[in-house]
Amino acid sequence: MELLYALTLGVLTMSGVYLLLRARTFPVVVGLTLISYAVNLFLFAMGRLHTGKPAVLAEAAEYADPLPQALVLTAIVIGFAMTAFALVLALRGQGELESDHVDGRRKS
Amino acid sequence: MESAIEWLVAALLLLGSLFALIGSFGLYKLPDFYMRLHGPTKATTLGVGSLVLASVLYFSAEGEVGLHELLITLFLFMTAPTSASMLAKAAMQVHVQRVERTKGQPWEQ
Amino acid sequence: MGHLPILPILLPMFTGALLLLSGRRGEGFKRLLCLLATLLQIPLALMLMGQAGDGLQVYAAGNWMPPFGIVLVVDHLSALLLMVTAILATAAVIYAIRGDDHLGPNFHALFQFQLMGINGAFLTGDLFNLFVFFEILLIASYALLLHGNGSARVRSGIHYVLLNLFGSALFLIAVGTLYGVVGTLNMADLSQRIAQLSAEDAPLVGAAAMLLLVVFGLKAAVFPLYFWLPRAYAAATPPVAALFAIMTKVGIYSILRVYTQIFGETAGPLAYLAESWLWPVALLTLVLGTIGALAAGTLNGLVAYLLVVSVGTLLAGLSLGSHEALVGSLYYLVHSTWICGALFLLAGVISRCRGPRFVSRLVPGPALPKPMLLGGLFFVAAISVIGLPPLSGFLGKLLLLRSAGTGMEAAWLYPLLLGSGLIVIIAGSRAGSSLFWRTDPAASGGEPLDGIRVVSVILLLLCSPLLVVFADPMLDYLDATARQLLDPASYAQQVLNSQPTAGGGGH
Amino acid sequence: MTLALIVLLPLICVFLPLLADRKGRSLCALATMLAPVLGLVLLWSQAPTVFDGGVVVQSWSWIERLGLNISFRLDGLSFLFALLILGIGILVIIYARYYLSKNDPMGRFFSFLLLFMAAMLGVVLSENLLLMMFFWELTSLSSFLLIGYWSHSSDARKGARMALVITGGGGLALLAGVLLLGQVVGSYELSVVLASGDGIREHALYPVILVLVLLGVFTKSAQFPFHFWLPHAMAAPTPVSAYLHSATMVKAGVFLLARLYPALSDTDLWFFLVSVTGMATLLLGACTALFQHDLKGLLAYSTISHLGLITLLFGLDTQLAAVAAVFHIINHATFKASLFMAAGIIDHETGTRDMRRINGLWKYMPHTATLAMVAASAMAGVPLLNGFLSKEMFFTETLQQHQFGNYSWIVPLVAVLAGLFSVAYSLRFIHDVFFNGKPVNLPKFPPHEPSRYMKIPVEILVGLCLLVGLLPGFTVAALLAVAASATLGGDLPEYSLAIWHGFNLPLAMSFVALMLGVMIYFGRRQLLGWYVHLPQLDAKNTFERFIQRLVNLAAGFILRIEAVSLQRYLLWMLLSALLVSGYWLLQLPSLRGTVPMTQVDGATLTCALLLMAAAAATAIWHRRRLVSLVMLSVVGLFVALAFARFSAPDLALTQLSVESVTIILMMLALFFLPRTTPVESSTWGRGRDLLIAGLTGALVTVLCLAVLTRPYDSIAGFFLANSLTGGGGTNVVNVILVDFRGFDTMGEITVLAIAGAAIYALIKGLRLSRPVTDTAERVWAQDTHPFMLVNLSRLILPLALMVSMYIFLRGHNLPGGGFIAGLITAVALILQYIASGNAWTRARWGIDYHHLAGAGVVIAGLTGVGSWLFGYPFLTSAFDHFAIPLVGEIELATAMLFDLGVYLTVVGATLLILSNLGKLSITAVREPQ
Amino acid sequence: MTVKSWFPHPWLSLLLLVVWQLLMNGVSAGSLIMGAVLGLLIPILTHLFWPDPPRVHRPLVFMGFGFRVLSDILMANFEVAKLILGPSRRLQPAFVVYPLDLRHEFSISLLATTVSLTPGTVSADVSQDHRSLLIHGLDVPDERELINTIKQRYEKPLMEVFECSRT
Amino acid sequence: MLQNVIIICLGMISVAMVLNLLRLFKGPDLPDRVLALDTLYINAIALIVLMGMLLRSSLYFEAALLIAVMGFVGTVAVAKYLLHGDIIE
Ligand code: NA
Ligand code: NA
Repeated sequence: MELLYALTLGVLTMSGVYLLLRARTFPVVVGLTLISYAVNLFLFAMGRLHTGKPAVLAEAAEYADPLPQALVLTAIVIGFAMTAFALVLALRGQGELESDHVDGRRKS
Repeated sequence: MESAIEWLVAALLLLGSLFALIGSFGLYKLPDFYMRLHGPTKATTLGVGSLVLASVLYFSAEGEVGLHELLITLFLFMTAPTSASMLAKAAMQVHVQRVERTKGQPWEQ
Repeated sequence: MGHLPILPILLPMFTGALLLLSGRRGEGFKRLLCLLATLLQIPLALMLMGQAGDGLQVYAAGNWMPPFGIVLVVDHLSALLLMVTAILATAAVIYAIRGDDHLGPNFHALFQFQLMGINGAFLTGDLFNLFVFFEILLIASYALLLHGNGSARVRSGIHYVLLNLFGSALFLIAVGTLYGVVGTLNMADLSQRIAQLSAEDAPLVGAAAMLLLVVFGLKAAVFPLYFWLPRAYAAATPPVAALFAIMTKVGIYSILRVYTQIFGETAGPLAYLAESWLWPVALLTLVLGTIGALAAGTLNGLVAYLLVVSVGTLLAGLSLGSHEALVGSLYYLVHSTWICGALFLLAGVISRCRGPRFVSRLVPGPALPKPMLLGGLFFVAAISVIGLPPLSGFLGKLLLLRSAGTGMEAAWLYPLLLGSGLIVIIAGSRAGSSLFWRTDPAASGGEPLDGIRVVSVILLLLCSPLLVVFADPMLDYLDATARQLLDPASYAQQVLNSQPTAGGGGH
Repeated sequence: MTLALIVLLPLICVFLPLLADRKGRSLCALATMLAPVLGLVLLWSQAPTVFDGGVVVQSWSWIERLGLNISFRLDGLSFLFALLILGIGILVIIYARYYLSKNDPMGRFFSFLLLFMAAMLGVVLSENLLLMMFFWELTSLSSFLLIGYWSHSSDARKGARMALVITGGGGLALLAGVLLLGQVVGSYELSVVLASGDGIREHALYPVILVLVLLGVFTKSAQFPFHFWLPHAMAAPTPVSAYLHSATMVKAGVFLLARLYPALSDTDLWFFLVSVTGMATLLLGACTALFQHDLKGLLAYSTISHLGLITLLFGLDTQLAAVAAVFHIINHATFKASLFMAAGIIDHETGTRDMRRINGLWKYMPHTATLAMVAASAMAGVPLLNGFLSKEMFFTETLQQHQFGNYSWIVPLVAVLAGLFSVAYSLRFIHDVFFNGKPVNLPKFPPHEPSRYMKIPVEILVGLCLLVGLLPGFTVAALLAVAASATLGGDLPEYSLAIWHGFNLPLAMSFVALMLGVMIYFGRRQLLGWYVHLPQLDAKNTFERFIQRLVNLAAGFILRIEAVSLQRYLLWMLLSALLVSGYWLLQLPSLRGTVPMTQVDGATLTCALLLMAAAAATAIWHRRRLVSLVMLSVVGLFVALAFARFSAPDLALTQLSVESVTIILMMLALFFLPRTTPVESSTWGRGRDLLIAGLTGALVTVLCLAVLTRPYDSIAGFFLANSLTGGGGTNVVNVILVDFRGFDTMGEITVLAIAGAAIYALIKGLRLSRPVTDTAERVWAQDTHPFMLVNLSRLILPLALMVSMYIFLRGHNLPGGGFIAGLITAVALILQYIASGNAWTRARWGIDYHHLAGAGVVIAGLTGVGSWLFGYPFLTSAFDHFAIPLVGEIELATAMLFDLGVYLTVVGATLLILSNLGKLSITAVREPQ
Repeated sequence: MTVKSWFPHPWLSLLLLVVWQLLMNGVSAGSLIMGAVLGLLIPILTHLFWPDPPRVHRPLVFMGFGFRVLSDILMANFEVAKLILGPSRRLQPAFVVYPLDLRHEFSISLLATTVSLTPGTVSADVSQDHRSLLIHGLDVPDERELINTIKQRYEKPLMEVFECSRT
Repeated sequence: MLQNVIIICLGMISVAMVLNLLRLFKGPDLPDRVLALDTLYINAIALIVLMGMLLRSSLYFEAALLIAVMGFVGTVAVAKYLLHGDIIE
């Protein structure tokens, strides 16, 4: 499972980084979203992978590490705020520079 | 768990999954968008509905009442037609291809 | 119990939130609120500096003890940086309330949140909480950088934002890996646990630590991660650019904190793992910043590159690693932050006087009003930033050079630092000569000189001679700072041994 | 205190002239003179000690750890220099009072001058070498201001900049030298440094130190090849030139040579470097001076030459040579100051300095002419004048040195050559200006004698030339003796200041020089004709061009490496990250740790593959943005499923709601953006990007796998153990969020609130163009509010609010919480916006979302502050169980109030963002078709 | 303050009360009180969003309608499953314009929903004048029959429940 | 027995999801893709419900409910985008 998980993150990251390196704002933001998915999954996995042990206290003997989950929650929220800002910035770029090129170029 | 309920749960599970699968199969197989629309709106919705019912029975039999799953079904039944309508409208807007033998015409609104 | 350590964070947070709540309330009210809240940071910081003895002050948020809860740790370094920020911010606000705040909505709220983020980053003793404060200061900085909009700001803003978004992703990966291997987030606890790390796991932690270095390097604007800075800072509104003089220092602070206290002498195979990388990077930054300064076509651009130069200088000092070098670097940090801030504000004043056609472009423009005053301020600022006597820049360089000893490191640092000084003399004299001497009588100017804005410049510039006059007590303080920084074991012990407020558990 | 006062007085009085300026010019000059006159008095009060051979050192400790003390030293050498600086300074002030025109801001001039004077005094009186560096660079800075005083003139600006760059740059080298010197010696105090000459000379760093110090010295005293700044510094007002060339600036260089003589001299390296430089400068300056048509130019090159002479004398490295050098410093100061003043008078009275036009002034201004002629004769080394005495000593010393071995004859030869040129140019100064026919086309005609007071300084200086020349024993001997002995750091050699030493070789050299000099002068026309054909180097323009080239190079370089390209910046960043982390990862003994991996099940495998496929599809189809977006939401869904799969229901909930809001946001944005992405990168570029992306993916995979297969010991146990007892909740994740690490959450909601405010600011005033058709050029549907959706959305709103209430209330004990509840509320409201439009919704829900977000932060913050009332730190939580009739036992926790803040912030910020984005289309301009 | 403004949507309140019990996984005193409170509060908070609520005139008929639809849904699924699994070439898809007698938006929505959930039909759109419904059928051999079935089975009862004044 | 039935069902739902994704990739038009996405959401609910039963945990109910809500909102938003361009006007 761990290998599959790690490979999945690899593919996610790869797709995200490839998009990150595009020249237009929109794909870059999409890429950043993919990267943040990968990063959230990564951070989450740092508490190791557990099946059926949510950290909701009952009479169970074992629970997943709740700390990375809390961290990821915070990271997701922050990531959302950042993505929203980046998107609106892309719009601002379109408005001010009349181009959605990341460097504000009119023609490539 | 009482075996009757167990059997019932198993049947509901299989039925539900089968419907879900058929709905998705229809989505995959049918020739045009409007026809594909039928699979998910009905089969999948009901499939999930019966899975949920199975779950309710299952957890109730386990001792903890799990009625709230019914809400999912309720919600799905409420929303699926609207989703379908919205998608159909969108499809009409973008003039998706449809099989030639289709009688009647979509609207231009 | 004393809640002083958390006030530098809560004060701007509540002020910012209140400013959001105050909606369409009078602008005068907002300005006053913002100014007061910022001014209040100075006594807060001074009190914290005064309290910073040999021991640390640990404030456990939620009364949960480290390593479990989040702690704020006040040591000499954080108190010092709070003070640097407070003074810089005060000057920036004074400048801003003369009209720059009206270039867009929500300026004051964003400004306060920016302060909250910066102060939080300086105070927190928890690595993930540092991430959170980074994000606070970043998102506020995104907005402040774009304050007033316009194509130049948007263009460089896009770069700044997107780069930092990716930086945040790296930060999380690094923090995650650290937690995944070491199992904790508190910096003191990390330091203790890393000291006992198995050889098997050490490279993983090393990789994570180096990813952090990239993140901090981006904030600090070191080669090859600084490229975004010159255009962004040059495009920002003057009070924002001035405040941003501290932003690069947040990166440097983090480098200092993490690589002396977590990966300091106690870290076994990982001890000082960043220094060997930092040294060439710092020198390259110094060189490239200098070249950029020479090439700059506007005063704003020049100052932005000078900021890069200061980052290179300061990082070079830090990577020397010795006690003396640390003292020198910290002195230089304080100096360069204030002076670069002053220069940004001054560039703003000059741009306004020259009008929108000339702004701070280094071409003959209209004669400036009060040339003796403005010229004098520019002269003083330039001397200070170049590092010529009798101002603080000179002392800073002197301290750094002296700490380099007479070995290989000196052989690199002396020529580069002094050569950079020479180039900056050339750049500075060209700039001053274009702005103040080579006036074009036919050109028509912009606004009249605004006294309050000039006051904000003077406030910051005054710090430079004061830093020289009171160099000795200042260096005593920095000496204690360096001593604290170079003793990670004691830091870890003090943080981890802190006691909850009576009642325990907090209930 | 006295010494400090001497230095500080001009500094303190720096603003005096500015204040006095409005009260009249004479008062201004008088106010300026206050400091030097007082200084002179103070200096004189120390004279007895100095003339007794004593050294006055006064010091205060300042920055101990730097070895930087405020310590001053007065000995013979510094006394001599201080005397020159103050004395000539006073004369310059008097002179300038009459020289400056009414248009020149006099106050500014004098305050610059005082600043400069203070700097010079500081240089010569500092006991601490670092302190001296303070003043050393200050001389460069203040001279920059003085040279650039007439800033409207391009020559002045360029001259000033050049002087600053050369001397300031040299100063930096000197600083390095001084720092190293201090490290070698262990102190920056001169007394210690001067006493450790042997240690210094034997140290491995000695050559480095020497070169660095000499760089400072040579640039300052305009030695070849750094001499070129000096002639251009004469763009300064003439009083400044008089001051810079005689007692100050250039003399600071040779002063330092004298000052450090005991510490650094007496090695071969010293001898070669200093004497060769001195010789080159001596000869070059003397030759060039002859060919100047500009009166001040001639004097400037003559200064260069004389400073070369002094340098050469120090370089000869004998005690007698050093004495001669000190003597010549004095003499040169007097005659050069008077010559510049005379030149200034001529300039002032004729309006030009071109010697081709100025002729026969004897007729118009005989008094000035006499003074100038005496001074020029002193410069030429004519007997009975002071210049002769030191020149004789110089000739003598050139004959005494043998360190060049068989080539030692070169030194006296150079001396004679320079001597004859100096005779020639002095003669030119006299003959060409005061005789040689009639004036040609003078701007001011006829010239007449200047005001009486303008000549007084010249008279005093010329008088000194004569007095010293005639009666050296009575005038200068004592001063020279103490100064020279201070220079040598001990006993003086035997020397005689007699005018007549009998017929000897030096006298013959003088004679030859005089004769040949006269001949050369009379053959000047041929020489000039020859000189004109030499390639002319205008140092100022060459230097400017050089700097401009440098700037252009820098600009080109910066443009290349910083090329405005985000993609490049990102590549740099990615490469950095890969490099530094890869470096460590390659040292991993094994990728896999000791923990065995768990079994994969079919459904998980399928979902993982689907996730990967969707991620890849998002990238592959990025050109069709909406398709890419749909793929992205598939990825988001599977990420949520992954969270659920691996025991994180809270995360799944959060991910789901955030993802859906994000997709809505992206669609809102996409409406105004191009719907497709053009192909812009080359195949190579895409391949490179793919490679980097692959490597980054590999990095994450490796890190993840390596960590997951390793055991770890985390602080998690504490949270699990204390969640219920300490935090009052069974959902440990939620308790961490609102209690254990509530401070993080506080920050997190602040981020959200800021984002709301920031986006509001970003959107305000933004005008975008509104596409009227979709990509296939179809006009948008008119049915903006499909009524099935409208009706359903109205039913969903109360239901969703109820669900969000449910999620909010149970969050502490079961998956859920304020954040998710807030997002559900927000989504339900957004659905109203989607279904019924902005206007309709705003009309029914007129709340300012700023307030909501702000209130959320305030409530959460106040909850935190509330614990202060009970003496606990920020955010300390409390909870209790209350039994309520009928309802049963319920739990109330402060954490819930905190969570309410979270809830409000989330709703406020999210809607602030979305509704403002939605408003964009109202202000949007219709896209031209 | 009228009763209406305090209690704007009684049916909605009831629905919310039920939903809360479902959410709480059972009925208890506490859940009833909370449900009632929410059932009162939420409609007050949101009634501006729903200015023109539907009125239920014959709840019993409505319940009967509900059960019929439920059973039809079940049947519909088997029907559709058959159609999907069978050879799709034999299918006769069609767009059918269904003339509406219902007038109230909510009831039209309800009808459209019902049509979508039941055998082989999906309501694609409502005309802008709300007079006809566009239906897509997966296999429609006879349009008239389809229209008739819908009229009788679904539209009529809905008419009775929501728009009885007009019948 | 139930465990095995659940696993079989999981397999069926997995296959259904694969089919959805295939349609998603194939298109050909955007409505097809969105429809596929919508179906994927519903199948995801099925997956979650089955998982809850397999793990005997009722902690996943909210996730399922939320998928239903968010899936609907997402579908509606994209459809509105296709119809009208700006989804909030
Ligand atoms: Na002449
Ligand atoms: Na929660």
